[in-house]
Amino acid sequence: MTLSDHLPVLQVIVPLLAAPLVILLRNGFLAWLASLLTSLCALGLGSQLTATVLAHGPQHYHVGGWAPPFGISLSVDAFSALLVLLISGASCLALAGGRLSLRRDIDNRRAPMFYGAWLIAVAGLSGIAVAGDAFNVFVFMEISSLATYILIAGGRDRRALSAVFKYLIIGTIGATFYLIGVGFIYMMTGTLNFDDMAVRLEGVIETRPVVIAAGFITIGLALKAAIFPLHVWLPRAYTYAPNAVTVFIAACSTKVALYVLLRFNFAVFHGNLLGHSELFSAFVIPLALSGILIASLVAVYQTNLKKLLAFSSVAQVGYIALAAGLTSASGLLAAMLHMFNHALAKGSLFLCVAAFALVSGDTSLKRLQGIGRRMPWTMGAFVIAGLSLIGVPGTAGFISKWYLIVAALEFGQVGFLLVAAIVVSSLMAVAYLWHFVEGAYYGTPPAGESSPMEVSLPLRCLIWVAALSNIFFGLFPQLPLALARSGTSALLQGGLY
Amino acid sequence: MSAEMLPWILVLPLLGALAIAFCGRWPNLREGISLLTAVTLAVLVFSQAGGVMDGARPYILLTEPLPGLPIALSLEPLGMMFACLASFLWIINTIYSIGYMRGNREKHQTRFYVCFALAIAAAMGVALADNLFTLFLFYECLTLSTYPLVAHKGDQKTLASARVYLGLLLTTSIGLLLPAIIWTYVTAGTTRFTLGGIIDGNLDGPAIGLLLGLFVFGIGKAAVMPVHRWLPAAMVAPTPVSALLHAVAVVKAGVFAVTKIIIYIFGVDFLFAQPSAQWLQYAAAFTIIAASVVALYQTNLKRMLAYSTIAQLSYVVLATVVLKPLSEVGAALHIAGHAFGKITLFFAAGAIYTAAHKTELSQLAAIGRRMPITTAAFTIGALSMIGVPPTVGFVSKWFILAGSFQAENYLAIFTIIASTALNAMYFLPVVYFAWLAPPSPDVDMNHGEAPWPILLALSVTATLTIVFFFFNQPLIDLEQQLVQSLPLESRP
Amino acid sequence: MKLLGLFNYWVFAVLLMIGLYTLISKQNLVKKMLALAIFQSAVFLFFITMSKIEGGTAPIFRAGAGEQVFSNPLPQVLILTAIVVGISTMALGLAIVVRLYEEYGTIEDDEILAMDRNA
Amino acid sequence: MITSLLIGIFLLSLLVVTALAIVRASDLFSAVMLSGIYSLLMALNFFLLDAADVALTEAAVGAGVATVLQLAALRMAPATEARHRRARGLAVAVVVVSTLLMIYASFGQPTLGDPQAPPQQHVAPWYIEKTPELVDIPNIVSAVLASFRGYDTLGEVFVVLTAGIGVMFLLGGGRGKPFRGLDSQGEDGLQEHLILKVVARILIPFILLFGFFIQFHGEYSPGGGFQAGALLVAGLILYALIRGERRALAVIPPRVLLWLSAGGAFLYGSVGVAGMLLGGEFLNYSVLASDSIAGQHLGILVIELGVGMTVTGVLLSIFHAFAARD
Repeated sequence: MTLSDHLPVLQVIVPLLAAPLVILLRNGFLAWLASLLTSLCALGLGSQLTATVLAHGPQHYHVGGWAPPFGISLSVDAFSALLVLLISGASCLALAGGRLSLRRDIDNRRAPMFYGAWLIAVAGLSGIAVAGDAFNVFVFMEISSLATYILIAGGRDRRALSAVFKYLIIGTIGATFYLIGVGFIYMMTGTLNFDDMAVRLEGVIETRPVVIAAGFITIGLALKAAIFPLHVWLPRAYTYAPNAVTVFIAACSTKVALYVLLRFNFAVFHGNLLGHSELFSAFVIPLALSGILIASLVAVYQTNLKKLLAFSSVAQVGYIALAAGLTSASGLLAAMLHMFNHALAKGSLFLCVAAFALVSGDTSLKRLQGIGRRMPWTMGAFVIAGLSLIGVPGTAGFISKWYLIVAALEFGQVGFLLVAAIVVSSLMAVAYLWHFVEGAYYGTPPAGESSPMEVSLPLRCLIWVAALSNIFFGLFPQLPLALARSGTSALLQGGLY
Repeated sequence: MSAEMLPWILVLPLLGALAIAFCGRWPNLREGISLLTAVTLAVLVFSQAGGVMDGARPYILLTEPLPGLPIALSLEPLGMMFACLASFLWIINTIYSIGYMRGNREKHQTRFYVCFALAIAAAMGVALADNLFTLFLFYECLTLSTYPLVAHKGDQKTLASARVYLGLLLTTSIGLLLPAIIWTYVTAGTTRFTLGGIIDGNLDGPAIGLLLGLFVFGIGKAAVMPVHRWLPAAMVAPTPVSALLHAVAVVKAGVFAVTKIIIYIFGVDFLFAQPSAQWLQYAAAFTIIAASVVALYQTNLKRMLAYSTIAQLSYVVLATVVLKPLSEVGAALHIAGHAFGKITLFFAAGAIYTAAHKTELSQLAAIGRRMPITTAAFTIGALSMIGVPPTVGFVSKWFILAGSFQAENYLAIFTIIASTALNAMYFLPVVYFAWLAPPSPDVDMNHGEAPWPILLALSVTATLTIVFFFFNQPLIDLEQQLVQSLPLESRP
Repeated sequence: MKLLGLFNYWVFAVLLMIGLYTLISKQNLVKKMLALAIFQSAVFLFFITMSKIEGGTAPIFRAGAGEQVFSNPLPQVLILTAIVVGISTMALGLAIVVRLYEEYGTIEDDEILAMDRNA
Repeated sequence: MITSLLIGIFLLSLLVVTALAIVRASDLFSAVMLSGIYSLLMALNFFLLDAADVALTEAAVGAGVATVLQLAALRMAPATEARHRRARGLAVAVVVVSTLLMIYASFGQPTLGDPQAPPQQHVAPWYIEKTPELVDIPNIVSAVLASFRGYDTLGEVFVVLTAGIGVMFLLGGGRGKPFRGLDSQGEDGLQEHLILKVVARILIPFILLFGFFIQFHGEYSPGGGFQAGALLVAGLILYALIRGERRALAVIPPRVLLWLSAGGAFLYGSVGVAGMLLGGEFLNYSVLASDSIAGQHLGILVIELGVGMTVTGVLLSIFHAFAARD
C-alpha cells in the first residue's frame, strides 16, 4: 500500500498519536508549536485527501485489514473531505492566531495537557468525519466531546466551569441517545456499518423500532448540533471558553454533529423508511425556523460580543438544519455550502474577537466601545467577516444563502414563507452586528484607553487572510461547490461505502 | 478603448483609497492623492465615452460565483453618462472637500477620504454593472461605504440618523430588491440587462406590478415615498457628502437603477402594455407633490434641499414610466441636469455653514451682501431646480414634458407643472430673502466668503449648470442611442 | 411468554427515563452524575440483552466442550467500550464538580446559576 | 429455562428499585453506596445474560473505580443534597410519554434470546466461525475487541487518556497543596487501624497478582487490559489508603504515571503504525510476524499491554489528583 492509500486513517491518527507525546512536554511554547505543526500536517493531509476524493471519488479504508461489515471501515466522500478541511483548517487558524491569547488563559505548567486535549479534539472530530461505522462514530464523538470539555474548561472565568458542566451533561445525553438509536438499528439489522445498514434496512418489515431509532438519533445529534431549542449549552460554552478555543469549536464542532445527522438521515433512513422525508421535514423545519428567528432576536439584545456571536451561531445552525430539512438535493447542497461558509465567517469573527480581547481584556460591548478606532485593521476584518455572516453578495455567506433560497423556493407553497424568514433573519443579523460595530467605531472608549493599539503584525495578517477568504470564496466558490455537489450526490445515491 | 479597461475604473479608486489610508499622517499628500485619483479616474472614464458614442458596448466577465449569475461589467449609454457624471463631479467635490473639511476642522479626515473613494468605486460599479446581480453587489457596497460618511460626526443624534439611513437602505435592498432579483432569475433564468427586457413571455398579469413594486421600493436609494426617510436623515453628514453622494452618486444610483431596470429588465414596450404596472406613475407623482409640499415647510436649509431632491428623483422615475422614448431621454438628462443644480445648491449651503456657521433658513437674511458669489451660485442652482432657462433644468424638463405629451399622459403633465409651481414657491423666497431682506440685528454678520477651494468648486458647478443649457448636444446624442436602440414601434 | 421476553427492554426504558428525569429535575451536581451513570447503564443493559441467545454461553471456546452455542460477542464488545467511556465521563464530570465547588462554594446547580446571573 | 428468566426478572426489578432509591436519597454518601450496589446488580444481570467480560468490567468499574471517585469528590463537597420541592410537570410528561413510546416499540422487537433475531444472523456468526481460523484465541470477545474492532478500542484508550488529561488539567495542583491521604489525619494513612492494616497487607499482593493474571490471560478467559488495569489500580489505591498518599506516590511518582498513561496509548498506536510500515493497513496485526496467526497473537498481546498501561496510569493519576485536593 502506498502512502496515499493510508490518507483516511492518517487524517485521524496523526493528531491522535501526537497527543500523548505533547502531554509529555514540559514547556507551553513547545506544546503549542507541536500542536500547530501537527495541525498544519493534518491540513496538508486533508487537502491531499480532498484532491484524491475529487479526482477519484470516495475513498475506503479497512482498518486492521478486516473487510466491512466485520471490521471497521473508513469512508471518505466529498462531504467528509469538506469536514476534514474545516476541522484541520480551523485548528490551524485558532492555534496560529490564538498563541498570545492562549498564553494568557492557560498557565505554562498546564499548557501541555491543554494542547494534548486540543489535538485529541482535532483527531476525534476528524475521526467522526471519516468514519464508516456507526459505533465508531460514537467512540470518536466521545473522544472529541471529552477533549472539547477540557478545552472549554480552560477559560479564565469561573463561569466556564458551570458552562462546561452543562455541556458535559447535555453532550453525554446526546451521545447516549445516539448510541440507543444505533442499538435499535443493530437490533433490526445486525450490522453497524452505514452502508450495510442502508442495504439491510430495506428488508426490515417491522419498522417501529427503526422509527424509534431515527427519533433517538435525530434528537441526540440535534442536541450535539445545538439545533434550537436544544441549544441551551452552546451560548455559555462559547462565551466562557478561552477565545482561541471558541475560534476552533465555533468553526467546526456543531458541524460535525450535523454531518452525522445528515449522513444517518439521508444515507441510511432516507430510502428505507416510508414517509421519512415528510417526518424529517416536519420535525426539523419548524425547529430550524424558530431557531433562526428567535436566536437572531436574542442576539440583538446581548451585551457580550462573544455571546452575541454564539447566539448567531445557533441561528446559523438553524439555516443549515433548515436547508437539510428541505430534503432535496438542492437543500443538501445549500446545507453543505453553509457549513463551509459559516465556518469561514465565524472562524474569522471569533479570531477578531480574540484579538479585541487581547487589547481590551474583555469582550463585553461596553469595554469594546471605540475599539474600531483603536484597532482599525482588526475591526475592518471583523466588518468583512460580518458581511459574510449577513450574506451580503460578494461574500461567501451570500453563496450559501442564495442556494438556500433557491432550495426553499423549490419546496413549494411554504417556500415563500421560508424565504421571508431567511430575509427577516438576515436583517436581524444586520441589527445585531451593527449593535456592536456602531459602538466600536463611534462609541467613547473606556477612560484611559483611547490610544491606538493594534495586535502584532503577523496576527493582523492572519486575521486579514481569514477575512479575505470570505470574499475569495464569495467570488470563486468553485472548491466548496464542487465538494458540496459531489457530497450531495453521494449522500442521496446511497450505497456509498 | 477595450473591455480590459473596465475593471480599472473600479480598481483605481480602490487603490486610491488604500494610498489615502497609508498617507493619513500627511494631510497634504493625502489630499493630493485624492485629487490625483479623481482626475485620473475621470480621464479614464471619459476616454471610454467616445467608443460608447460610436456604438461600442465593451463587456468583461470578472467571475461567475453562481451559475447564471456572473459578476460582469459593461458599458452602455445610460451607465456611461452616470459614470462620467459621478467621476467628473468627484474632482470638483474633492476640491470643495479640502476647503470644507479644513475650514471646519473636522476630525477623522483620513477615514472621510478613504470612504469617499470607496463610495465612488461602488458608484462606478453600479454604473458599469452588466446584470442585476452585479448591480446589487455594488449597490450594497455603496450603502455600506457611505455609512461612515453619514455617521461622520459620531454623536448620538448623528448615529441615530445614520442608523435610519443604514437600516432603511439595507432593509429595503435585502428585503425587497434581493427577492425581486431572485424572482427575476428564477423566472427568466438570467439577470442580464438586455435591450427589450427579459421578463416578456416569462411573467404576466398582476405579478408584473408586484415585481415592479419590489424593484422600485427595493431600490430605496430612489427615494420613492414611503421609502424616502433615509435621505433627510442623511443630511447630518458633512456637506460634501450631502453634495456629491446625496445629490449625485447615491441617489442617482437609485434612479439610475430604476431606469435601467425598466428599460433593460422589463422593456419599455412590454411594460407600457401592462395595466398592472400603471400604479408606479401615481406613486411617483404623489412623491413629487408630497415632497415639494413638505419642502415648503422646512426651516433647515439642508433638509429643504433633501426634500427637493426626493421630488426631483421622482421626476426621473416618472419620466421613465411615461415609457416614451423622449421621456426616457429626458429621464437620463434629468439625472445629469439635476446633479449639476443640486450639487451647486449643496456647495452653497456648505459654504454658508463654513463661513458663517448658519444652517437655518431664517438666518440667511441678507447673506448675499456678505457672500455674493455663493449666493449667486445658489440662485443659479435654484433656478435650475425650478426649470427656468437658461439653466440645464429647463432642458430636461422640456424632454420629459415632450414625452408626456407624446404619451398623452396628463397625470405626468399636471404633476410637472404643479411641482414647478411648488418649486418656485419654496426656492424663490429663499433667494429673495438672501439678497434683499434687511439684515436682522441679532444675527452675526462678521464673516466673508468661504475658503477659496469652496468658492472655486461652487463657481464651476454653477457655471456648468448654465453652460449645459447651451452645450448639451453630446449628452443628448449619447442618450438618443438609448432611444434608437429601443424597438422600432415605440419611436416617435 | 413473549411478553416476559420483552421485560428487559421495558426495564431499559424505565431506567433510562429515571436517569433522564433525575438529570433534568435534580439540582445537585453529584446527583446529576449518579443519574448520568444510571442513564448510561440502561443502555448497557439494552445492548447486552440483544446479545443473549437462548441456551447460549459466554463466547469463549473451551477445550473439549464440543458443539457450543455462543451468545453474540459484538454487543458485549461495544458495551465494554461504552462502560469505559462512561467512567471517563464520570471522572471528568466529578473533577469539574470539585472545581465548581472550589469556585462557588456550592454544588447545587440553581445556586450556581443565580451567582452567575448576579456576576 | 423459566427459572433463569424469573431470576432475571427479579434482579431487574431490584435494579429499578435501587435506581429509584438512588434518586430519592438525599444523603449523597448513601446514594453513592447505593449506586455501587446498583452496579453490582447490573453486573449480575450481565452475567446471567452470558456477558462475562462485561460483568467483570461493570463490577470493577461501576462498583469499584466509580465509587472511589465519587467518594473522593464527596470528600470535598457537601454530602447532603439541598431540598428542592419543585414539581417538573413538563419533565414528567416528556419522560412518561417517551417510556410509553419505547414500550410500544418494544412489541416490534425480537424477544430475549431469540436465535432468529437479526443480530444473531448477520455479523456475529462470522466472528464465532472465523475467530479460530483468523485470530485463534479462545475468547471471542477479546478477538473482536482487540483485532476485528481494534480501532474502536484504540479510541477507547484515548477516551481514558483524555479523561486523565482532563482531570490533571482541572485538578492538577491548581492550588499547589501537598498530597494527603484520603483520611483527615494526613500522611500517615490508616496505619493505626491494625485489622485494616493486616487485611490489606494480605489482600494487596493477591489483588495485584490477579490483575497481572487478567492482563496476560485475557485471551483465554474473561478479562483483558482494561479490567487488569482497574484491578491493579484497586490494589494500589488500597495501598495508598493504608499507607498514606505520600508514600504511595513515592512508589510511583506522578511523572511516571504520566509517562505510563501516554506511553500505553502511544504503544497501542505504534502497533498500528507498525502494521502500516510492514505493508498492511493500520492495526493489521497479521503482517507483524511471518505467520498471520502469530502476528495476531503478538499484536493483541502488545495492545492489551498498552491498554493496561494507560488505564493504570490514568486511573492512578486521577485518584491522586482527587486526593491532592483538599
